[in-house]
Amino acid sequence: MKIILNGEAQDLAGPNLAEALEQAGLTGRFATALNEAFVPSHMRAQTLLKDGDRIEALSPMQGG
Amino acid sequence: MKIILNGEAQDLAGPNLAEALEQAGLTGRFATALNEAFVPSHMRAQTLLKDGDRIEALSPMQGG
Amino acid sequence: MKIILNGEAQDLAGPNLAEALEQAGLTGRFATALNEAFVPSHMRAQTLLKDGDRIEALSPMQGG
Amino acid sequence: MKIILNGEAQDLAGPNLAEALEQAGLTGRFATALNEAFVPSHMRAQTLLKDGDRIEALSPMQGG
Amino acid sequence: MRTFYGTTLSHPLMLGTAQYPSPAILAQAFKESGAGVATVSLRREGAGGEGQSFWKLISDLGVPVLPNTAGCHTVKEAVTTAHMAREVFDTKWIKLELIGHTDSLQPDVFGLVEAAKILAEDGFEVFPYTTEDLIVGERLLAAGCEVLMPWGAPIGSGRGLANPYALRAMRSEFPDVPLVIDAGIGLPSHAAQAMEMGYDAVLLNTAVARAGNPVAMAKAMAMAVEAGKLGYEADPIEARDMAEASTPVIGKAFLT
Amino acid sequence: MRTFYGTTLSHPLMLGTAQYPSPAILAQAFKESGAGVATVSLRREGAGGEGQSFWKLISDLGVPVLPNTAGCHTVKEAVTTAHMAREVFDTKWIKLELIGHTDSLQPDVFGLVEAAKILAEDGFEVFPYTTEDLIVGERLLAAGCEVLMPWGAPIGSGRGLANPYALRAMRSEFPDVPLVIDAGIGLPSHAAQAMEMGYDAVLLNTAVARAGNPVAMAKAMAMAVEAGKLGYEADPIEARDMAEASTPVIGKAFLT
Amino acid sequence: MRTFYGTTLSHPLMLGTAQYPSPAILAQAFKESGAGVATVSLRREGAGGEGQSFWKLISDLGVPVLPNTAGCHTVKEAVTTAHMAREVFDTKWIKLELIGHTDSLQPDVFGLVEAAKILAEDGFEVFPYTTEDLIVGERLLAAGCEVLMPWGAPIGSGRGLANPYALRAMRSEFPDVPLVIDAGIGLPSHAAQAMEMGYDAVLLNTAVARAGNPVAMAKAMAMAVEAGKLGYEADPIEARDMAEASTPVIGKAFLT
Amino acid sequence: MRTFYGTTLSHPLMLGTAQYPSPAILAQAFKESGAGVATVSLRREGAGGEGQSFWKLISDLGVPVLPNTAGCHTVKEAVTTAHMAREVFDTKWIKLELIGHTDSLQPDVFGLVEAAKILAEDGFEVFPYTTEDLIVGERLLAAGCEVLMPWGAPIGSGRGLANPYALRAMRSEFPDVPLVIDAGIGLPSHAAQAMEMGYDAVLLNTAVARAGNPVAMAKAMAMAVEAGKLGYEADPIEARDMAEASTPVIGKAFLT
Repeated sequence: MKIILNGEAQDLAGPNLAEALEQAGLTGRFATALNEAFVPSHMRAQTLLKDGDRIEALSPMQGG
Repeated sequence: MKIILNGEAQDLAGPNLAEALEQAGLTGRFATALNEAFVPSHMRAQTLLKDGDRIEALSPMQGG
Repeated sequence: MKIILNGEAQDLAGPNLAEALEQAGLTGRFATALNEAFVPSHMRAQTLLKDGDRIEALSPMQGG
Repeated sequence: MKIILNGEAQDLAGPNLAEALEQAGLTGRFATALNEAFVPSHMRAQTLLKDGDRIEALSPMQGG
Repeated sequence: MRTFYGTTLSHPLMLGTAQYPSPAILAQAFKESGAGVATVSLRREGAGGEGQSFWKLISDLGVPVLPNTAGCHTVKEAVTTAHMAREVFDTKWIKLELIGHTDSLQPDVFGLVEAAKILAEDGFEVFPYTTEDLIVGERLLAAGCEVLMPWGAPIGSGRGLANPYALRAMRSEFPDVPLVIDAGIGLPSHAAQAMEMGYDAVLLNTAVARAGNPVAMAKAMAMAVEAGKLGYEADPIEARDMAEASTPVIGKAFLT
Repeated sequence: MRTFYGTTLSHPLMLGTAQYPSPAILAQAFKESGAGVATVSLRREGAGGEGQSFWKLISDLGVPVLPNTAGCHTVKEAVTTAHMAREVFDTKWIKLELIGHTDSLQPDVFGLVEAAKILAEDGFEVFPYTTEDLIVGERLLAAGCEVLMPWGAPIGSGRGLANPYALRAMRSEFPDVPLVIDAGIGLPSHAAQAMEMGYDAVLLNTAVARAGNPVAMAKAMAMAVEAGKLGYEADPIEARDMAEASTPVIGKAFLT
Repeated sequence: MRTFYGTTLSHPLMLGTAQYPSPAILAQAFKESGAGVATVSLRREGAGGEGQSFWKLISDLGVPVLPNTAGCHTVKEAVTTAHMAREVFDTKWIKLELIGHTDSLQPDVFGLVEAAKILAEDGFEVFPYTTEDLIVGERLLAAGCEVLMPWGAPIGSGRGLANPYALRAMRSEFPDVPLVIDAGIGLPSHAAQAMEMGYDAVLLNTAVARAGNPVAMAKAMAMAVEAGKLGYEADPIEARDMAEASTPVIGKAFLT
Repeated sequence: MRTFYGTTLSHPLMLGTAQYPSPAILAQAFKESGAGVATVSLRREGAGGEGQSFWKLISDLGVPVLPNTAGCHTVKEAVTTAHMAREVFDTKWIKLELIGHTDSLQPDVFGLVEAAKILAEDGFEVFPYTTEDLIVGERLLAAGCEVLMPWGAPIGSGRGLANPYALRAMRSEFPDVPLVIDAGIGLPSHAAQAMEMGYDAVLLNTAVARAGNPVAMAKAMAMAVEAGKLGYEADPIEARDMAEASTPVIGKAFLT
């Protein structure tokens, strides 16, 4: 299905958030939000995706 | 009945705000509040008082 | 003779400062210095010039 | 003879500055001025005193 | 030209009426200064009916009256006071003071915005006494205020502008909004500085009323405000690091 | 009241005559501001006889003329220029400028004292352009000066008073000497501040002549100087750390 | 001694991690300065997996990490970002930035208080980036914050403390609350001044990362912060108007 | 790198030795701060031979000693004192103080230049306590001085730099001359500021000796001076009017 991941449209099978992230090749340390709502890592597997969902996967970065 | 007028207890007959103010000898330019709520001058006559009511009658004064 | 008047070489007959200034066409309100020394206006006529003398003739001007 | 040493009148035999200072019991590290003029230490012995001379003998002190 | 709810002031000095040695001196201070607005308040009538004579006095000043809600610490109190003021002084104008802190008398910006909204919706023309906070300013405008009155420094402190940098930013942030420096002025140069920054008016009281000679100080403040305004409009020179001769160098004599 | 060599100025603003867009604007700037003194200089006559028309113009201003020795770097040069100025402008007054440094145009205090002595002994009434240095000030007074003109900031910089602390000390050091802030003023508030410190006059030029609207700025500076003077005389309030309510607290209603 | 949610910092300098020429220089800046806290953020992972290497880098710094909500303009956005940060950085600490204005990056004090309440109730230890407004400070404390971080000046401006007077008032208003000057620092003297006012820490980034030599500037800032803290604790002399000889007058020779 | 008559200081803090609670505290202040120079004076020996024990104490400090001519009001007095100091302290260095004014203890720049010339010709290495006057500075250099020590503010006032603008101009005017801010420092941030302006050292005494904890303040001043120096060398960012985000904007999540 069509998923907007970090602002870019991708075609990901899902069906859940955990697998979709894996399909997108995301690894390492990051946190996720689905449709602007935080999804804790332990909830990713049980969070099902639907077409058009928006995922943000954020990593540590420089900050002031 | 007992009325607190500008912070001081007075015995005023009433029955309404307009008459009570007259009984208290208040004249000239002032605005009134009954129990911390504004009462426009044209409403004073039809505003009945009850024992223990608090009246504020305020006049023009210096201000910064 | 050769006279430097206000920084410019001129050929003036003289013989004195007063006449030299007249020959240079200087009129109106100004003060004079000869070879960097002040010469009061009443002394101009009796101040003889020699070749190479430097005259400054200064007029009123804007100032801060 | 009468000598003003550091602002105080004293009776010192002299005859020279070096001996006068010794008579006054001054020891250690200090510099001397006689009648407001500096006298180097090596000149003290050959500097004769006269009655009423003013001696300053100054030592190291706190300063800003 | 920026107006105050459609009113053009006769003079950009807004002058308080409190703390003068006498009513006569107060009246003369206004007369001599030509101040464009008089701020007033509401209090319980005194035994001698001072309120009535004061009303007479300010009516004779012939300038718009701006009642305040001085001393109010809650929205309810400020709103009620505003209503009473509107009736007594017969004006829609209200200087909205909502004090949040006793030592600094600084505005409670939360209650301020809330009260401003209530009053604006009720037809008041609100002059909010606020800080230099730009976001608060935006909220006040959104609440219906058409004037902002940031403080220069705490009321009565006479310190002058505590944060000119932020006040300058406020001026450029709200180019179309009438802005008034309210409180903290101590000297004429402070008032002039406020106007040089492009502010539209200055509101002060203590600096005049508590001066040794209030009438003279009122006049001094009025002149300073005008001077600052005129200077701002005259497009001042830029400050520069190095000197530049004013007297022309060209034509200088050679005398050495 | 402090006078300038016996002369009481009609106005405490001393205004320069250089750098104006036109003679007409210069004349109007003086007219509108009512400046009390006009500073001028001496230069080689131009082709068009500008000097003569300028003389006419300043004669018509009807204010005392203060010629300067602008651009002079040596005692000899300054003294000669002063003599020439005395004859041309027919006045004993001389603004003694002895420039010691090209970038800052700051006075050479050594040459200044020397030249001041020579000129004072020769009957001049010297207005020395000096620094805030108290010792230099004492030397200038000892040399015969009866006026001191410390700089506010470098000429033409428009920065305002660079060292108010030292200028305040100078005022209290010389209570009986007429003191003028000369140079560095950029805004009306700067001029007002100088007078609030108790100075007797302010001398400026560039801030007015180079403003977008010189006539308006001249007026603004004149008003600011008056405002500062009036404010100083009116005995201002002391600045304080904490706030103090201006509106009376007594009689405040209970509305919560 | 004031602690940050029970944590005593190893050093009162809180240093940002952005804008350095290279990760190596960033690491060295922390090493040389001994900064006590590292601020970080959350962003979308880059192609090269920079996020993972950055995580490694800051883990090795061995100092507490303070994630921020930089760039958030709404409460919702800030709260969500805080939750994500808590998971990624495994800390309850959050530097709550709620930007209200694009040019000044000044905090939106309304959203700030709201977001702070939500986060505090959710177990976060909130470090709010706020203004010098005392009422806002009270609201933030009431919302559950145990630290306040007023700005010195706009982020990245390097201007130093824009309103020392108000910041001083804030310190005395909240004697028991850890206070941090956050943003606006440009020079070591600015950082020292903040600590001399009794602040508990200084948070800065641009002044170090964008300096010609970030490592040296980091060290300079660290020393300045310590110097200011030490100076504050050492009970400084009062500033005075008049001079006072340091060298003893007694015992002075008579040599004239 | 600028040296002081060929000597490179171990530390850019020059510390006075007067007014400490006790000799032990004085010694510890030097030890803890690592100050690079100790200033001293000459006085009549006390009954207890304090001079001799003081000599022992400062000899043990292991830093160059800089004797002063504090309290001298005439050239003759200063020159004689300098000669006596050279013999007692066995150094060519002399801090030339020629006081011209009792309240401000400001230097008499006329006598200063004269005395400097006499002493320089006599082989002294003169450290003149002067003002920010550029012309005086030039005269002192011409007189043989290879160091200039402008005041920050009057001795013992603790006010910090009264005229940073002029002091900055002095630094750029004399790029190759070692410059020391002498007197007026009250807080570490003042000392840091002086070094940030590119000055080579700071000389202070009262701020340390009269602090509640002189040892701690000495250390604070030493750190502040180093911080300012390091910051200056690290090429600081320019102050700017508008804010600029430190945390990167790119990669920011979309969460609203």
